[in-house]
Amino acid sequence: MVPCNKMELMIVAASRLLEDGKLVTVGTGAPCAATMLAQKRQAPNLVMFFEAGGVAPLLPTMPVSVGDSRTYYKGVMATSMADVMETCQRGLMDYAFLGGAQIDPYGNLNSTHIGGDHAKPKVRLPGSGGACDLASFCWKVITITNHDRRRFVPKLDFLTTPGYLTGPGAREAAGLLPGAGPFRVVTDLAILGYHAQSKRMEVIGLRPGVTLEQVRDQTGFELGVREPLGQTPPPTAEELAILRDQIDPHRYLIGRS
Amino acid sequence: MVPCNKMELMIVAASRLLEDGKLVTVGTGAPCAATMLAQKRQAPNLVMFFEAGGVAPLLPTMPVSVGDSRTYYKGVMATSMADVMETCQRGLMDYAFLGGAQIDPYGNLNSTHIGGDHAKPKVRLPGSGGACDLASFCWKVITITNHDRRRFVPKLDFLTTPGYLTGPGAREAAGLLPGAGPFRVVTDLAILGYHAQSKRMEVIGLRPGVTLEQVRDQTGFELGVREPLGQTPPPTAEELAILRDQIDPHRYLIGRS
Amino acid sequence: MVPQLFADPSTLRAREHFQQKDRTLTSKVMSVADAVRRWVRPGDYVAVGGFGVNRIPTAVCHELLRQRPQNLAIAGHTATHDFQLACAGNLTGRGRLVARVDAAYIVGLEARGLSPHARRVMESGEVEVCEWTNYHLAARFRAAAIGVPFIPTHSSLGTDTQRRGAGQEITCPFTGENLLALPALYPDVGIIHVHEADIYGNCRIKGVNVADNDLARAARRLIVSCERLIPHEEIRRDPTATAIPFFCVDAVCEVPFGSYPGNMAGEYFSDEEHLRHWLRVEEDLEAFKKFLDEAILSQPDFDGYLNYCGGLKRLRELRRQELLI
Amino acid sequence: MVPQLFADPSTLRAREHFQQKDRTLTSKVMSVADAVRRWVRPGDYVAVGGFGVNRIPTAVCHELLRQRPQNLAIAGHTATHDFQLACAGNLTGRGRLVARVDAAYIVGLEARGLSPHARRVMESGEVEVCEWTNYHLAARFRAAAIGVPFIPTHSSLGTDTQRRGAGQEITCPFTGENLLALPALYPDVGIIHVHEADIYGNCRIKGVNVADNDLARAARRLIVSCERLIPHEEIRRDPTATAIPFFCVDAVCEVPFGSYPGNMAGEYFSDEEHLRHWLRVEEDLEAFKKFLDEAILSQPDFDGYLNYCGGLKRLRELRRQELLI
Repeated sequence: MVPCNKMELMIVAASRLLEDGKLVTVGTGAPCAATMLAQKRQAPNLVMFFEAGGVAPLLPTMPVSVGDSRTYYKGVMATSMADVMETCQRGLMDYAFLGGAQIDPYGNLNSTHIGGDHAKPKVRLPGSGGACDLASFCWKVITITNHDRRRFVPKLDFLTTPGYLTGPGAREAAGLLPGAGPFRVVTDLAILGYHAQSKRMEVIGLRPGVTLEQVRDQTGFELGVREPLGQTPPPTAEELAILRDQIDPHRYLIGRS
Repeated sequence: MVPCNKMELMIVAASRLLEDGKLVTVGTGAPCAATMLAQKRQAPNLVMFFEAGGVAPLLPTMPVSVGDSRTYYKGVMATSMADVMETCQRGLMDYAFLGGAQIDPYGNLNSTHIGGDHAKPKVRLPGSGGACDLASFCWKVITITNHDRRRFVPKLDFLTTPGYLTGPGAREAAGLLPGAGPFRVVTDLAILGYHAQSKRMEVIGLRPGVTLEQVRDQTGFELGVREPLGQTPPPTAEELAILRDQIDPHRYLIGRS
Repeated sequence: MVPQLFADPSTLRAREHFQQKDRTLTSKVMSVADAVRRWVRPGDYVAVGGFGVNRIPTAVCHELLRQRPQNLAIAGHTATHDFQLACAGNLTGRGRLVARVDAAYIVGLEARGLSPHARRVMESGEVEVCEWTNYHLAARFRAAAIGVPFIPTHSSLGTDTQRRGAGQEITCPFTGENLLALPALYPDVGIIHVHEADIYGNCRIKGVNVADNDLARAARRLIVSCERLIPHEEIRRDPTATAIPFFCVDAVCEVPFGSYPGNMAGEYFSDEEHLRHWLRVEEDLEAFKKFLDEAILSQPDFDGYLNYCGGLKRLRELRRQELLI
Repeated sequence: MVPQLFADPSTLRAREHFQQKDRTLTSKVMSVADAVRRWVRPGDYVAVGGFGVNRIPTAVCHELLRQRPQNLAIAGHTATHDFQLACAGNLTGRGRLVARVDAAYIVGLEARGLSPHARRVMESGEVEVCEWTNYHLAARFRAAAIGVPFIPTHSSLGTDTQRRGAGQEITCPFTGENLLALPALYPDVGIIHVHEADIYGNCRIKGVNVADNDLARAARRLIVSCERLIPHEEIRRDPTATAIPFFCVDAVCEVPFGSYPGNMAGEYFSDEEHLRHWLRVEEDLEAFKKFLDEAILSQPDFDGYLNYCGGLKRLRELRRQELLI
């Protein structure tokens, strides 16, 4: 196994989830790197969108903002945010990458506030941005996050962005569009999915050297397991080489870990 | 009085209705000519729109279609139909010119069918086009038409485009936006407006040499009069010269009359 | 008769379709004949872009006449010569091309007059009609492009256009205003003509867009004809100029003068003489059938029609007219 | 507390305003100071264009800080440095610039981190908050631009974002689908930065438009700053390129580098170093007040700020970064 850090591990794992010929809305950082890596390997026809309006750029460097000029550098279209979001709403967007300060057992995300109340929060966070829209519209939502109990909580301080809400049937009951929603959570400890019936988060693969107990220790709620639970294959030398040499040569992102 | 034909008479009369610094949506033919004439006289800052998306062209010739390339020749914007219609809907459009095969006492227009029934009409006409939208949205709707009993009817075969519908309060009751609607009817015999209370069509000016009786003869419904009823001043030599020399030098339009 | 919807406004079912739609960057270049054969089916709801005779996909409309899929529904949005062409598929001896029409503007050619044959078809009772306005249909395409089942408007309340349409009155939950809800219109097939496209279907349009940006996004399948193919690299040179992205597009057909006898901004003006000829020849049904056969049906492709109409000489004249030379 | 609307979604009242709005082709060129003095009033609802730090009207935001009209409502749409600038008008000794915010994205600067001072303001309880999403606010501008009191969406149902927002659930009259009605948002003042404008306010934007086409149409009053004025004739040379027409615009301010420290596509990249400095200096309120005074408040105009930040030398570097040289 080639030595690598947590960020590299997560980027590579996320990149493997992306199929060719699909559309994906990304943010800056790990989601963008994962998509670039997928494009250079199994998914040359994977099309990258940015919510500000950039479509299918040939990224010269990693963007610093979802709306900066890199996000449509040699793109096929530079359009409006509404056009991108509406492409998602009418069912064309296969993947979206979303994050948050907290995630609960149903994949709901909080990026609005921590502690206090809404009018006078302890920590005010940015709010939904486009996350709540993308989670409402896109077929498969992927979250990349460090794995710890502060993030993996039984109950969110604020449900900014819908996962499966309160469980089976809840999205549909609320009026959200069927078939869309949470798909995977990629962490430094494991890859997680959602149980087909209960819609609760469950472990589907462990990082090499990580035990199920360690994962459960870092998770603030009960965590099921999809059997047979295996290890996720570690990043290959080729994947790491592309990531390090071509995608993030200045280590802006992978140097953070 | 300089000799002129009916078409010239109507174009000049219509052009005088248009104030400077306003926006107007026009069709081809007389409305377009009237607007061009107004721009060359009292209203140099009158801005012409075409419903297909042309805004403020410097017309090199009279357009043959509301969507042809003349309608945005050296224009300030070539946009979408929705953008033009929505500019009207949110209240920016001062004038619209609309016609129809039939007009009733409340300024409602029919351009859908004559005779028969809707499923199997005697004469199928184009339908609303953008007329029903413009009459719903624009502050002052002007109709230019020949004056005869086939056109000025007590009851339309089909109410395509709203005037005052069934009379006072009817637009508001239906949900149409207040303050918009019929303004003037310019014919070869007279200029007509609408009574402030009853909302019925009334004569407000007669062509030189035309009597009120003649107008009533050619109108299929009772027609009031706004006192004092005067004659509309005939086209001036200047107006006719601009129309004939600059606006329609090939007499495509004014040659028809 | 209660007016009815000719197309399903449900977001849910539109999404099921769009989820399956191919979205790879692969060449979609094919002939007009292949595009129609592959993407148009009997009973389809078809929407044609452009406005009046301007930037209409004439070549593809001709191919519909030749292949004549039966019982189409048509979006009669700003339709003039394109609607004439659709109606030429009815009462001319090979069944019924048009079975239903959402009528906003049909049978007329603006100031040129009414089409005798389109009237003949529409007055025969063999076509079911639902009334709308030009903006209604533009807004219905928009709702579909947005991915919602309706969009509200203040237009047409209290008219027969509303009563013979299939909108629904609703009350604004914020203001109490009465509004007309316009149902999303997802055509089975959209057909548009553009100035430039690459082989994947990324398109540029010059001049007024009319409703084509929304129509292209709303259509379940989309056939694009273009004046010229351009290199993919040229699209990437100026992404701001792209009006329609490749993932909306199913077929790209290069057809120079593909909007003739219509007007293509910056390329050629409309052939008013030929359009007058159409209106005249339509008056007599037998003469019209003969004309259709000679001018269109017996021609192998659109080039044949262009030659029939005067060929490059005539096209050069129309180009000069367009450029005011 | 029941979430409330900070702006009136009524079409009727918007129309009363737009009917009166000046729509003559007259020069609207003025200084940023004059534009803010003339068009922004205490208590106004203000919406700022661009996305993140990209193509934001920094110069006009600075002028809001200098003149500091009190108790504004702010559309927190994709807001990053622009929201930092707005919050710099609170808790810094000259009253309260921001009283209410429609929050879709606030207090963050994307991957750069959270703004200590924006957090300070938002955590103080002195700003009333209503929650939305980025698309919600884009769609609310769109509804206003369309001239309808709401637009429906399938987004956010069942979330706290919805519960702490002010949308209303409605049922689709065609499909029975449950939807969230988003109320039209007509800002009292829109502020956007564009690449090119003529003296009347006809504007061109390169690259992503974000929500600015709709915002410009929705705004009751609109202040445009531009990188450069261009001749009116240049606008008329290519009407397809016009994104915003003159009749939406009330002030045109020529401000080269007017989006600094933001990124202006094709012109200059964002000054990441300076943005990091902002985040650092905000940590200590007194230091931040001193910085604001030196960098912005004591400067006569935006050129002063540019010089404070390194002047043309620094701008040339950012231009090279943007052009990948």
